Amino acid sequence: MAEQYSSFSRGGTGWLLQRITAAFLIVVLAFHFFQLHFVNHAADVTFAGTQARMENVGYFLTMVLFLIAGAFHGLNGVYNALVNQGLEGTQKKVVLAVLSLAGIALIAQGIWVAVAMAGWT
Amino acid sequence: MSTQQEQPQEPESQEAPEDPEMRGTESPQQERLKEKEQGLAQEEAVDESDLEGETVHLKVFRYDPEVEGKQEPRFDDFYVPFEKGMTVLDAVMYARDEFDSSLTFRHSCRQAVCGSDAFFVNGKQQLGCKTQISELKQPVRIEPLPHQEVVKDLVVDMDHFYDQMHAVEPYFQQEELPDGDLEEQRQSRENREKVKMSTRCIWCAACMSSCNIAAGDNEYLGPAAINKAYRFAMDEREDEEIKEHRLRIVEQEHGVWRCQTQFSCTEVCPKDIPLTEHIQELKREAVKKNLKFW
Amino acid sequence: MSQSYNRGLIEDFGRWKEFSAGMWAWIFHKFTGWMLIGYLFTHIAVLSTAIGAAAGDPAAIQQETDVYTTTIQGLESLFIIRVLEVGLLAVAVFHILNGLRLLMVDLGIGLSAQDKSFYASLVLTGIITIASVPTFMDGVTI
Amino acid sequence: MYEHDVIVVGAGGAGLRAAIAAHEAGADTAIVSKLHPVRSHTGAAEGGINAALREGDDWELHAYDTMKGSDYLADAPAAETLAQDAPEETIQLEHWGMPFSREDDGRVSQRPFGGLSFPRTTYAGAETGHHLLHVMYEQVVKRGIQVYDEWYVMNLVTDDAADPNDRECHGVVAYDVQSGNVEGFKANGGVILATGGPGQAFDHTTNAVSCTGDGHAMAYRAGAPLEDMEFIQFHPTSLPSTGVLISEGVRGEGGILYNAKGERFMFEYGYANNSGELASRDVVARAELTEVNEGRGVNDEYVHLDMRHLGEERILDRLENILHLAEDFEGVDGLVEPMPVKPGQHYAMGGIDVDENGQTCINGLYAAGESACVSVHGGNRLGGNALPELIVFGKRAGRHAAGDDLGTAEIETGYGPDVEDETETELPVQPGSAGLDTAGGVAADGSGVATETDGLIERAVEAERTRVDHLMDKDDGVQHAQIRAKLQKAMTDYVNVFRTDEGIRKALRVIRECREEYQDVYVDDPSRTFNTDLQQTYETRNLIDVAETIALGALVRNEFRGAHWRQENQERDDENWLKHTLISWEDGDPNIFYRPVILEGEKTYEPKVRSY
Ligand SMILES: Cc1cc2nc3c(=O)[nH]c(=O)nc-3n(C[C@H](O)[C@H](O)[C@H](O)COP(=O)(O)OP(=O)(O)OC[C@H]3O[C@@H](n4cnc5c(N)ncnc54)[C@H](O)[C@@H]3O)c2cc1C
Ligand code: HEM
Ligand code: SF4
Ligand code: F3S
Ligand code: FES
Repeated sequence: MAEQYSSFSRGGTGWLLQRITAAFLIVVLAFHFFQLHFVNHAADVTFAGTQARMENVGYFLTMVLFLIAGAFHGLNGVYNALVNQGLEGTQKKVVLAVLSLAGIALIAQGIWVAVAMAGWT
Repeated sequence: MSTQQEQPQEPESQEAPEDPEMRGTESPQQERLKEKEQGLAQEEAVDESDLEGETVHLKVFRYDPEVEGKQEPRFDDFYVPFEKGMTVLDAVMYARDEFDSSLTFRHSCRQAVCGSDAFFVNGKQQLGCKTQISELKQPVRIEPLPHQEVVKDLVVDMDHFYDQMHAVEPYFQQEELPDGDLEEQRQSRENREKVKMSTRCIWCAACMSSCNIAAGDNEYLGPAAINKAYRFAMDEREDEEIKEHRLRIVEQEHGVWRCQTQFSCTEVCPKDIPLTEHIQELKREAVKKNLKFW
Repeated sequence: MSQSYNRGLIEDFGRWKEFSAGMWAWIFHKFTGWMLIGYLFTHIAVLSTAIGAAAGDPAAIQQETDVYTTTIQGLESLFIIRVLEVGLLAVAVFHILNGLRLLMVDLGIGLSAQDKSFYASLVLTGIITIASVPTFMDGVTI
Repeated sequence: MYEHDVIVVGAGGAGLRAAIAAHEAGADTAIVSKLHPVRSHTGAAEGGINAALREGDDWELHAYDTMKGSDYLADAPAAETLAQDAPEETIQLEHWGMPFSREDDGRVSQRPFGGLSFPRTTYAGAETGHHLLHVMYEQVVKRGIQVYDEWYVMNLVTDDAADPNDRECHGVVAYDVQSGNVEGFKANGGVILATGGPGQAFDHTTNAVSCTGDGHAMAYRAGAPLEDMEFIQFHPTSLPSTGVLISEGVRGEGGILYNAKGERFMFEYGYANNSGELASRDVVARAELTEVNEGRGVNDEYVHLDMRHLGEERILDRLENILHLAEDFEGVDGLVEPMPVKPGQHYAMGGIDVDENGQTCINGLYAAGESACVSVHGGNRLGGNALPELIVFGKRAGRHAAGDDLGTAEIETGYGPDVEDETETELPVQPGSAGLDTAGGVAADGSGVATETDGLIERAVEAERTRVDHLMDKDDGVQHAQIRAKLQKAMTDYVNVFRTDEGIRKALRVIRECREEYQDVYVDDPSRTFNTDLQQTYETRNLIDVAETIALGALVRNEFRGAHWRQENQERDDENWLKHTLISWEDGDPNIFYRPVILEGEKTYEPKVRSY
């Protein structure tokens, strides 16, 4: 009974991270909505405006974290939902792989976009 | 029904019960259930006196793999004379004894302790013997528990449920016992109070039947088995190591993480066990245990 | 149990009329979650025009004629997009509120009020959505 | 055919304890039960387990209380064994994790109970039986003991020896309820019957629908006598529609019984001018029934138990659960209206005649629990004495069947030199077999001498298959439910708390009719799958046999002792009746005889007036 001292077991980590990202998302998502619909109207968004925001390193990092958290939270949520519906074996592995790839792609693309917005290219 | 104790205090004693457990103790759980109960009663109750001398219309699910005409499931109608205090179980027993002796269902104690007669009554998992006909809308639709295979009429296959119950090592495992003749292990009142609700499970499977997750994932331990694990994991008489072992069982793939806090298990449990609460507590315990060694 | 009768899918969702609060919450949360992740992908796709804009003519950016600006403003000028945005807000608000509810449940707080908090999430979502309609619909013509 | 060393029939407290003991003694053990173990009626027990655990108490006091409570019809060695072993067995349950209620210092709680000289009833909330049953089942799971659940045991397999004392039990015949297959179970060591009470012989009982006295009837027909069957405990306050118990606590708190005319009959009609509602159980039960019989019952059926005057606050504080019981099972709100109550059959003191090792006179056949009569309870069981009986004697039977040496038993079983034949009472009808229904063991088939065990079992299996085919193939006739209802009604009308010579004779006549009608019984449900119709038809046959022994015992015992009251002789008659009533089947021809009570064990128990 003495092995397995360090790491989380799979289910537990995913569950905990889902909650932690959720807690984080509440804050940033609310901020995001306010920023882009109430403070600045979405209709008035221009590249220059976007760039002005993105150039701020703090904002940039927040948005990247927002993206990572959102992607993880969303895709992990989807994965769990599928697993809960009884996904098994290879199917499950395939779904996990596809979702992970999609997530990585999404994040990579997102970071690229953000970098472009900040004008650091 | 909001009580910490279904049973009469004790049939035997000549005196009034002394200990608080024998009386009603108020708990949030109880209050919640009381409200639930009242809500239900207002919604559905038919004034009992209106039913006096009337018949109750039952629609009962019928299926038998062997009998022609019953292989394709159907609903049969029964009209049973109403009597004051009649329960769903009384009604189906009447229908069986008077109209159709092949009507099949499990039942035994008639007092909500044997857990044999959980049915799907008007769309909710309930114990037949604990459900008053007068509180139900008519016609009363009675079906076998959903999510379990039907063996015949209202009888479902319970094997899977039993397997899940057995999967959590549902037995006390403390090896080291107090020395000396007739020495019991000590347990604080608080600790017994903590596990009390969890020990009241009668294995009726209503909870498991109501859980969508259990329906989707056959290997999911299900609320009753997790509650059983809780009963031991939280019992201070077992050593810390055994508790860890137990947590490891429930935090497996198909264990506590599967629970999506749907609460339907808690809502249908005839013994008012706060199942969701217990499951959530185990999730936190499991996370805590894992964090400890990080 | 080869003999026994399995009632199939009807078990799961054929009985939606009989679902209780916790189950509806679960279904809505799922639904909104999927919408949100779907939106996240689209959102990044749309924003990807920024790459083109950044690589393009800086003058266009000045005149607000770069792809990014035109795409977004073009989209925003569509009534349907505004409606969808309100929908997105509703979805997000519900998911957030119910997400909060779920986080509380995870912490073992207020379990006995779980149905009430679900209804509260619904009502609040409604209020917030309606309240934000003017802002969202600002400056769009049908 | 299945084969094991020890086969335990029944999975209530007694059966599970027996199986664990046999397993621990090294025997390959299997449990065969018509219900899944956790469905057994032991789960309904509430009050607690009597055991002398604490300073100031000792087993001798417990034994003394038990003997006194039994109205001196218990056998001293039995009562002493119970009292001596109960503490260890109770602590064993604790060590298995049973969630007993606790004191501040963390030790198990005990409470006072009627008839006990020390508060020695160990309890787990108001659901002691539930916990006992589940804890024991958990231990069975832990040990991996084989359980054949939802297998209905139809009969015992014994050989042909003419004298039951020479007979041997080799196994049982059972059918798998789910599939309908009839199979043989061979027991190399022994068969232990732990099938619980026969409460369904009455139409109003606190017992479960499954308490049909199957073990009683099977042992009886195999040749083991039934002992003291006339002693049935009735509880005065059970709900009319279901039989669910309303605790004595209501009366303890000041609840009042009223008849239909609104009279407080306990005083008004002088049943108990001093203690009124708080008079002892049998007195109250008889009073209620008298009211009903004399036309002052509500709906000609029950009386009212009123607690409204206690006030909502007090009721909620002390008796809240009663409100829920009345609401859940009777649809009555105890705060607004009085609760209907009537006497209900509660417990059978008698049972299969066994010694302290659980053995019957038939070799290899054991019985334990409520189906057995060691006899610990004699004429009246004390509250909290049945659960310790399950674990103490369940364990002994299990060990003995597995071959452990428990020493020679002091209690005799079967028809032997110490018995006295019944000669005086003339019976109104010929009891016993009504023709077709004679099959006891294979013996009674008269199908020649079989020596080889497997052959014996095969033939017994065949006999049951034939019986099933017969019942299923028959297209019309009488349905068991009709017969059962008639039997139950007769027993409740005539062999209830209130017994008269004439009434019992009427009951015997009805029982005879039931037997004759049973010849024409058939099973309507054509399916082999989960055919409860078939199972209940079997059970009804057992009920007829058991009911008959109850009525016969009640008829011959013309005295008032313990729970058995006779109008003709309302006194305890120690001169003539310090003896057990035994009835044996004798190939379909019931024979009644008596065996003296053993009042001398390690101590001597002088009959005294039973007053508290
Ligand atoms: C409401 C109530 C309250 C009580 N309270 C107390 C109390 O507080 N204290 C106390 O000491 N006693 C109490 N008693 C009495 C006590 O509970 C019972 O006497 C005791 O539980 C009987 O246990 P058992 O193991 O003999 O039988 P049961 O628990 O009835 O088990 C019988 C078993 O036999 C099986 N079976 C029967 N027939 C067959 C067959 N043909 N084939 C296969 N299997 C079969 C059944 O499936 C079941 O598993 C109470 C009784 C009642 C009814
Ligand atoms: C703003 C704050 C948010 C909170 C508080 C929140 C909360 C939660 C929680 C607690 C869960 C887990 C439900 C469970 O396992 O029982 C969840 C699931 C999910 N979330 Fe979020 N979430 C938020 C934002 C988002 C965003 C932005 C997305 C999309 C990118 C998203 C997509 C999902 C998805 C797809 C699921 C899985 C749903 C399912 O079970 O099918 N969430 N959310
Ligand atoms: S937890 Fe409740 S609903 Fe589930 S099996 Fe146990 S008693 Fe039944
Ligand atoms: S219904 Fe199922 S999802 Fe969890 S809260 Fe109960 S186990
Ligand atoms: S019959 Fe036992 S729980 Fe309903």
